[in-house]
Amino acid sequence: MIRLALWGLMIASLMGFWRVIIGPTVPDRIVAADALTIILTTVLALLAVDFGNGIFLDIALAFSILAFADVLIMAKYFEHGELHR
Amino acid sequence: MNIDITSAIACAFMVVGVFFAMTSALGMIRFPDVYTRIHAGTKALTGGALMTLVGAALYYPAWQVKAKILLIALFFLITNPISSHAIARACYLHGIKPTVSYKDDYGENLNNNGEETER
Amino acid sequence: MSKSCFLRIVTFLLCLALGWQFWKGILALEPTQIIIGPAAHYIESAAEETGATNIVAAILFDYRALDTLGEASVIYTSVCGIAMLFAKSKFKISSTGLSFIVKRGVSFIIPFLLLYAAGIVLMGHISPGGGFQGGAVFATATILFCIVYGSGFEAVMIKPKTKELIESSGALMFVLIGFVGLWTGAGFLANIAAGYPKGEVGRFLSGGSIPLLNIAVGMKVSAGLSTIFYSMIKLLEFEVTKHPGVKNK
Amino acid sequence: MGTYRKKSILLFVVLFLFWVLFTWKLELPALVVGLALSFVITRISHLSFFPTVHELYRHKEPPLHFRFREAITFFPLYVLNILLATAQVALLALKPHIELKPGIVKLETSIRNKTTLVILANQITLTPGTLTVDIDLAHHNLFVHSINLRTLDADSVRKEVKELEERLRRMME
Repeated sequence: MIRLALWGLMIASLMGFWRVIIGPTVPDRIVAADALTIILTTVLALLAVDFGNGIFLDIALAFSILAFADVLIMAKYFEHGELHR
Repeated sequence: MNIDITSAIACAFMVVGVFFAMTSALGMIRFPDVYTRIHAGTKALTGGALMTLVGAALYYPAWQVKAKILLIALFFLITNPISSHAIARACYLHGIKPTVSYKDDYGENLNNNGEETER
Repeated sequence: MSKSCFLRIVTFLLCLALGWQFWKGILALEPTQIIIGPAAHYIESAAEETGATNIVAAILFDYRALDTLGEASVIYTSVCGIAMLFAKSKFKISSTGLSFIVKRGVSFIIPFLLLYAAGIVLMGHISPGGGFQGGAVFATATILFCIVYGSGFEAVMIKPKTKELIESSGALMFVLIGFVGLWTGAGFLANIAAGYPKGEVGRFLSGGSIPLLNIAVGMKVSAGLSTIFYSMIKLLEFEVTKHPGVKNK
Repeated sequence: MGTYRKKSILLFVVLFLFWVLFTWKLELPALVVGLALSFVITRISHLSFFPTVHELYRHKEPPLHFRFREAITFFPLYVLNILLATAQVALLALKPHIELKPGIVKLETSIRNKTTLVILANQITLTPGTLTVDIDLAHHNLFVHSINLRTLDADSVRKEVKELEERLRRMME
């Protein structure tokens, strides 16, 4: 069952990867990369259930925190053209 | 093979959530401009990831792990609107206009005020 | 047209290759059972010898603690170098930060972020995590201050001298914990042999000197990373003040 | 001052529950360390975040409440809205021909409290078809990007957001 969910998320992440490379402007790529981080966090939670091991969940939480900070930094950089304003 | 009700419900949640994730990724490819892609990529994916995580939490027996998975879901629920709003505002202030737009009050407001008030 | 078509074909092939790798990865998801070499020894006896159930922490802070000291000193040296390079720049203007929704939303998250980072550092010997990871999450919190509220707010909240103090005291703490081993005659950075209480395996108070070393490394990494980020931001703002042609509010 | 004290006690309790949840060591030393850490973090946050050093106060804010009777209907509808939003985007993405009428609409709200405004903005982002682009604090306006303006004068979006706003105000103000 979980393997089926992993297959679906794999196809979704491939479509997001397509948008990351093809995307005509920078915010397209940012949005697609944000979607990829969400998918990856979900995959980590599913792996934790599959292996019966709670270790993956700590990694997933820390990863989602870092991804959130990442998106905010990219948004700020993009908003003013420079990072410091 | 015995199928009890809880794991059946969990599997249903997971299947629907993964289906939503796939359709939102499809929308991210097919939608015409950046703002609609933000709609697809952040909002719909939030719903899909939430449903998948709730399904995973129902599937796992130990309830400490359930609580941790629900914590991740709650974190998504709080942070995703914030980050999508930040990206959308950055896009507009950078100067990317919507390609097909029928109404644009925000641009008029920015032009009228000139100076941005307290943000 | 042909260029975009070519790009699409290349992207499609890349996606296919990536999908093939994912497919192999999902097929190979069974956990491997056979462990040979020194890994077998570590997995069997690390918990008994050091008292820490997190084997990575046991290796990092007990078996090869001297190397960890070297890695931490690499961070210290790089922080010193960057701070010296950018020392001339003065803090002139404050940035405005992001919109109000982001400010208020992040202010709801920040206390939980700080507590989570502290938990990662303190639980390093029983669950995944440790000084390096927890310090990185702490540094993320300070970077979020700087990004979301503007750099003036971060300078008021955590003064750069406080950061230097935290980093230096972390390094000092690491070396002092090592010297306890020398004084008891068990060698530099010895753990159980130097008389640290081992405790019960899996409890919160266990692992000898490993939690203390985690705290030291966490202080060092968090202060160091945020100092690096803050000095670079200061450099950018200095360049803006030098060129008055740039429009600022 | 009383609301600040109440808020910090609430934050302290929630932080301690969070600590217990993600460490899951029910021993005396771990619980004591958790209590001390959540006390320290509550003090720091109390100084820096609740009185909001980083913003200027120009308006008087009405005090916040939290009514349980309204919250019972509020949160299930919130979850239902998220699921509806997801389903709507999925349907739009699966259509053979995508014909969208996007546009940015200016909405005037009657909510005066800033925290409630932020919650309303986040809720608008998660409801079907709308996305908050910006917020104007001086005039209490929200700028909302709608994915599909069914009528060109944007009355449908205004009606949906009015409903959300009424519910939120009944719960919080």
